[in-house]
Amino acid sequence: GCSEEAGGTGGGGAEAGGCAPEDVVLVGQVRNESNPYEAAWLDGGDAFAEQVGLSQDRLTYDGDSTKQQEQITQLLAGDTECLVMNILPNGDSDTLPIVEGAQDAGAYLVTQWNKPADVNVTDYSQWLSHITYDGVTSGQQIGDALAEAIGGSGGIIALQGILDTGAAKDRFAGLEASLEENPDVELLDQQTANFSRDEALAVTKTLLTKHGDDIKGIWAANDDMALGALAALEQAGRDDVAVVGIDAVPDALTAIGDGSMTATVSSDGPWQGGIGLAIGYCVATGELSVDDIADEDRAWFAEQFLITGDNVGDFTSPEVDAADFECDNVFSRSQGAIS
Amino acid sequence: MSAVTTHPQESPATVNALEVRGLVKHYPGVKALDGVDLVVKQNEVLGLAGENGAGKSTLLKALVGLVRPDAGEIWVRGEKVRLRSVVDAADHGIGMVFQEQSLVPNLTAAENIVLGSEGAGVRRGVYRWDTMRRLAQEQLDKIGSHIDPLARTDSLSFAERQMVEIAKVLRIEERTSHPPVIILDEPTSVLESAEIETLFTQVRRLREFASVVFVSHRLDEVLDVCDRVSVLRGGQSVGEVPTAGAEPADLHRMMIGSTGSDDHYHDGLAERSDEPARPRLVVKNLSGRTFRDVDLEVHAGEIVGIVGVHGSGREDVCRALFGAEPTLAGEVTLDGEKLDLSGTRGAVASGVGYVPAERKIEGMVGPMSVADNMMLTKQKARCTGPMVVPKKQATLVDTWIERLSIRTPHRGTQIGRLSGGNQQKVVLARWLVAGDIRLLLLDHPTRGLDIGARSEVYRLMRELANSGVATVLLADSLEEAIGMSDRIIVMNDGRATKEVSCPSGGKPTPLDLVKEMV
Amino acid sequence: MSLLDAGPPIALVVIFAVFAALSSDFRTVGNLQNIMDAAAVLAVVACGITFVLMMGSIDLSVPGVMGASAIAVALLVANNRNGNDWGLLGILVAILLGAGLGLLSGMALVSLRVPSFMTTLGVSAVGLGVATLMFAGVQPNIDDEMLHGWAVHRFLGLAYLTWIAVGCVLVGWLIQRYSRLGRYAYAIGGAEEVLALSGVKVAPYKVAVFTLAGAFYGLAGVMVTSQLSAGLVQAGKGYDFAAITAAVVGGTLLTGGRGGVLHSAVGVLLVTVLTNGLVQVGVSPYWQGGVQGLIVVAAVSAAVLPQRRRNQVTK
Amino acid sequence: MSTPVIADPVANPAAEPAVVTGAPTAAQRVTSFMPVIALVALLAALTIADPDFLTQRSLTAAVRTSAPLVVLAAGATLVVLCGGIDLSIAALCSLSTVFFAMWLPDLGGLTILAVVAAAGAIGAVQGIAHVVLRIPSFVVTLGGMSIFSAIALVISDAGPIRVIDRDATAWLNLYVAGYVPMSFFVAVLVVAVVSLVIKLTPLESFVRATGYSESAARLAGTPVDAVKVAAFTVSGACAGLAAVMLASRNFSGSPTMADNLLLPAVAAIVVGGTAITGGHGSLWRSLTGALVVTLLRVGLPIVGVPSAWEQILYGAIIVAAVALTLDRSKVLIIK
Ligand SMILES: Nc1ncnc2c1ncn2[C@@H]1O[C@H](COP(=O)(O)OP(=O)(O)OP(=O)(O)O)[C@@H](O)[C@H]1O
Ligand SMILES: Nc1ncnc2c1ncn2[C@@H]1O[C@H](COP(=O)(O)OP(=O)(O)OP(=O)(O)O)[C@@H](O)[C@H]1O
Ligand SMILES: [Mg+2]
Ligand SMILES: [Mg+2]
Repeated sequence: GCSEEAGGTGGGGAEAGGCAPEDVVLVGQVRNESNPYEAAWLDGGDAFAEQVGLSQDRLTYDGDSTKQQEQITQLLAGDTECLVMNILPNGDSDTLPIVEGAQDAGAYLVTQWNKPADVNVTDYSQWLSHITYDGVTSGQQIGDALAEAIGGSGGIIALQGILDTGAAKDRFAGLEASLEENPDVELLDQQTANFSRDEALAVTKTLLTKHGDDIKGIWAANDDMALGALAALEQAGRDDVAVVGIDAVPDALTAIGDGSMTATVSSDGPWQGGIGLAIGYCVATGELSVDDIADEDRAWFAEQFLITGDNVGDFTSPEVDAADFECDNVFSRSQGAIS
Repeated sequence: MSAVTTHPQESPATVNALEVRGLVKHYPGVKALDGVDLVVKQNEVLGLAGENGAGKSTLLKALVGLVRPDAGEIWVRGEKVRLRSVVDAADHGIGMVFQEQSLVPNLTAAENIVLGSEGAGVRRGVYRWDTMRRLAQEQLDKIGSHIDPLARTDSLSFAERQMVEIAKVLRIEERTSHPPVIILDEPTSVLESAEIETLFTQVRRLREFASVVFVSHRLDEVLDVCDRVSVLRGGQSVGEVPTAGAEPADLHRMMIGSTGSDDHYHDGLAERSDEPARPRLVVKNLSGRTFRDVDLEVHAGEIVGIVGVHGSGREDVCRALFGAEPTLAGEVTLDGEKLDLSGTRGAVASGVGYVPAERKIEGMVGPMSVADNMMLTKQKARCTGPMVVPKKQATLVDTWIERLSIRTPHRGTQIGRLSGGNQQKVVLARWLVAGDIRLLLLDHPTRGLDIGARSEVYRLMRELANSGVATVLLADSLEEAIGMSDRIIVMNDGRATKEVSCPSGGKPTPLDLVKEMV
Repeated sequence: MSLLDAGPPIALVVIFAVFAALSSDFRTVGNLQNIMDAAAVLAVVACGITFVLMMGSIDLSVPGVMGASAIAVALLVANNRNGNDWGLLGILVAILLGAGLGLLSGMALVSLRVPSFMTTLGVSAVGLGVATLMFAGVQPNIDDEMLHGWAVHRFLGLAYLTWIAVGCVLVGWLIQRYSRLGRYAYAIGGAEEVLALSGVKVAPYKVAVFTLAGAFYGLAGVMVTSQLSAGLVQAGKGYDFAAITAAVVGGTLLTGGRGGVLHSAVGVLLVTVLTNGLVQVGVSPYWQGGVQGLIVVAAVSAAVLPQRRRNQVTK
Repeated sequence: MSTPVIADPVANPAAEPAVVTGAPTAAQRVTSFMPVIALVALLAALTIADPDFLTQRSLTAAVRTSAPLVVLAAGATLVVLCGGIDLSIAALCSLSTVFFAMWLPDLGGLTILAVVAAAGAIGAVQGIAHVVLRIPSFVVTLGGMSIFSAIALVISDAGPIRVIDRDATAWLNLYVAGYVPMSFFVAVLVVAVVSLVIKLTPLESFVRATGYSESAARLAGTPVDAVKVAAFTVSGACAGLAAVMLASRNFSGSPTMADNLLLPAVAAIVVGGTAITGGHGSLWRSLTGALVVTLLRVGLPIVGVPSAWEQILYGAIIVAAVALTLDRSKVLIIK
């Protein structure tokens, strides 16, 4: 006959707070360690783990949704009682199965960036929090910065991210909002370069020949693509085009510092790597109770900053600040609930 | 072993070019060589005869280092050697033309000729095309071939490729200072008479400075070109005969160990009913890429041969009738019904069978078993409903293995491991297992078959004809065409130019036909 | 030249003409330069992979090899991570690293007798792992003027990198036509067993071909680093299938023994013109991949149409 | 028409006593078990690295995880056995997850059948294109891969589609006999049924003959084209079934969901010991191969191998596994 559960054990939300600090298992999972942002994220997780005298298991899944699910399933088939997971789901659609898995297994989960809008964190007891940056705002902020840089009028092109991610869509929506505000800025063309520096280089080169001098600015949905666009501009011998991106990766900050790039928006990788584990750790050890977390802290936008030539100096070396991870401080960067 | 001590290596004058003693080679289930002895003297052409599967190719492959014998010794010019590879053998002056063609199709003829021993043709890994062309031309000149050395090999005809193979093996001469030993494994099976003559001239020239081992299933050829014949049977040497005064029948007797029949075309079996049967196959104005307006009628129970030189288009007509070659115009009916020639399936369903000439590539599926190969076409014969019934298959296959005396360890043996002749019998059996064949198209069905096997195939053809099968035969030789056919169509440049009646007792001579062919 | 050889160039001309007719942006000199520049890296990869395909093998190691050499070169020339400033020598070492990984594929193929499909897939993973180890979480950016200049400086309207690619195609063609290695690679695809019967030891040539191919991929990794001024682990992402597509579209058969470097070069141009043209014409980004796939299939079927035969084997 | 009568052959003087049977020798038996040996060895190694790995829960999770990969690989194995390759399986699987999510609200319980049928039909179209246009399967399916991705992007509006109604696939999350995940059970069932159908009917000869030597098969009157189209159809249908499993596991369909499963699926086939050149191999081998690949994908990170080393180990181990499993007596030339 068939049964609902393999082998009996597992299941059911463990009573919050039952774990001794040394029993807590910390897991951070990102796409890969071969890009600076995500590597920094995992390093942030390590920093937090060290702070509480533990170590973090670093998992990567090569940007492969299936592999991410497989790893999580396997992880949850082990000992889950004091398991804390800080996860970067590959795409919106990957969040729900992770959440349900954690809920069934009783592991503590914090997710970041990707979540379908109609899934509510408050419906789950093990899914402690979802943190993201407001993509619409960031897309709009850099759009505005770009418009300003080109003097309020002229043609721009947009480099989109991986088309089926929420981040790409939100950021582009932000650009569209910015374009409404700046009616003289014209979107000449938009192509996807899949968040990739290499693809952005090729696409930008083509768009540069297509639109030539009409292009006054390039809006990129992340810094990697912005850097690819910068390379293309250099190879085309163009230094009159403003470029904006999102993420504040070190190379982009350097480029903003030397004036070749206009603006980016900060995403604080090391903080993100630590904060998810911190929230989970606090709940697991009983310093924080899920019921006590305010609803607006269950799914929230983290604080972000527009970085331009004026303030770039403040961001060049992101440091983890141990104080951010104190249990009564973990929601301090909240800009409010995800609407 | 006393032979070692009595070996006459001390007197170089009489030293043998090559000597083999007690060579043994086992394959799973087969003792391919069972203590073979062989002596090749200096400056002689030694014939090697034996039935299919007697072990000839295995023995010869051992002589060029491709087969590692399990036991036994090989002596070259009085020196005991261990041959590990083709290169090793070539260094000892032994080279071979293989039974199955072995050229690289997408290289030029020149490259194939010098392959593996480019010498001055390649310096420091860089090709020198002019030198290479010259080197190849030298070899081609030796055999009087006019092939362009820079032609791609796959653009050459079968016979031209065979010439390239021979030109290639003659490079052994350049390799050693000793008189070489050149081994030819069935070099004539794909050649035409004029080309065979050229080859024999060459073999006789070789005898001046080299030794030659020559294998052919055409015993008259063997007697013609060789000085001496050594006979193998079941992996053992059964004797030697000087060719002077010997008859094919003598050799045949030694090969099979008993007296064979002289009438190997089984003319006596031919039954001609006098009642005017309706023609079974009617071909009207058939045209394709290489043939045009071909008309052909074959009656039930009739064997019709088609003869013609290379490029006459007869192979393509044959393939077209099986739906394996596109036709441009014309109509083909079988027993009054239109034959579907859009693919091979239609032909097969109507009871047409085809045995292709290139057995290795087109005839059989090498890694599959004898049974699977035999049942490939007539699946129904081994099935009940949609299911294969192993018992039914076993009985059927074993019956046919026995009927055609196919020499195989087991029905489950990979067909690729059988000797060429036995492979061919399996391919033939494929069309017979269901017993519903109406028209059989045979393209060189006896290529590479020994005289006994050939005789059996002939008898098989006769019996099929007698049971009402219509047969179209593209024969291996004119003699075969004449011996087997009731009627012969001559094709020339893609057209059927002449029909020669060929009844038992009133056969034309090969010369009559040759006149029509050119 | 057979019809199979003529098909792809004709397809190239036709596609080029169609885009030129459809888009005025497409038919500018600037865009032509852009197409040539955009084809450079793929052309170098295709040069390498062509030799492997000619043998009838396949090579999926491109992403790993390119990633490893891209990071290696970024760490060896003047960069932001360490004090190295090896210049040309660094580039050479990166190419050698590529060759070394190619050697690994080849050795695994001939010594373990594992099909190239698998050895190269394995080596790709190994290459990515090595690259990730060297990457160590911090993006290496190059400060080397020469390497950086390759992407920026132009000669006769084309970037230096493009000339390097042209040089690679030329060298590849010479190897294919005038070296024993090239001809044997071709022959191995034609009839490997025959080479053995002729006393040629095939294994060393196979290993050499994979090594040569690895060197080309290594160079391609260096070129990507030059273009982006940064060493990326993902430098070779997607180039494996792109290069195979280009080679096949150009008339190289996956079964081996047919085609060559020039064929592949035509294929590279065809693929690049398509990518560029679709953007120029303004096809929706959603559809671009699909349209490209459709045209590739159509181009290949048009190319094989004239030489179709009954009973021809298509794998 | 009667069977021609053929006289008994003349006595065969040199005939050796046929003591050999067609049954596989001991050595051959061992080679056919090699994939299982590789699997066990890998499991042992992982257990040594982390003793917690060898628990019933962990193994259950692993086989459950492997189900879609098993189904994908099993389908594509048929195409590989016929001498071709199907590079479109992953993209078709992604497209099918979108179909599934889109159709579920309307079709309810019938959706599974509809998706499998649609994917099978799409596979058939590729097969027909391959045999009619005579373009290599590599090219057809490479084209198919990008076309299916594009279609999936467009119809899904480039985003995931949620599966709200989970009842239709709830049965996939049950356990057979308490321990065997239903999805894995279904995967094994598919392998078993397809294998049996092939084994017990002439299909086995058709498929192998086509894979080993297409021209010989065709000239023997084997329905080569039909067999190939059928193989592509089954491959497509399997991609559809895998999609149902993935969509039910992820509660959504997405245009890129399975894209990354292509290389693992092909790796599974090869690791199982099926010859990529066609003819030799089996679905069972691919099942084992898929388990090996899954263990590598999930096992290495879980037992704590760092990311970079994980890739290096993955590369080395799959090559070693193939070195172990490939039956070289059936594959003369390794390309
Ligand atoms: N590679 C092999 N594996 C197994 N058995 C083999 C192999 N090669 C040859 N044999 C067997 O050894 C025996 C001798 O074969 P061989 O090819 O030497 O015969 P042959 O005299 O050349 O025949 P033919 O005249 O048909 O060419 C045959 O029974 C054959 O089946
Ligand atoms: N004179 C020559 N100099 C250099 N190479 C030659 C010469 N002649 C022939 N070749 C080589 O031999 C091969 C076969 O020659 P040919 O021109 O007949 O073939 P092909 O059908 O054009 O083949 P491909 O198009 O692949 O080159 C060529 O590929 C070429 O590399
Ligand atoms: Mg022989
Ligand atoms: Mg040419």
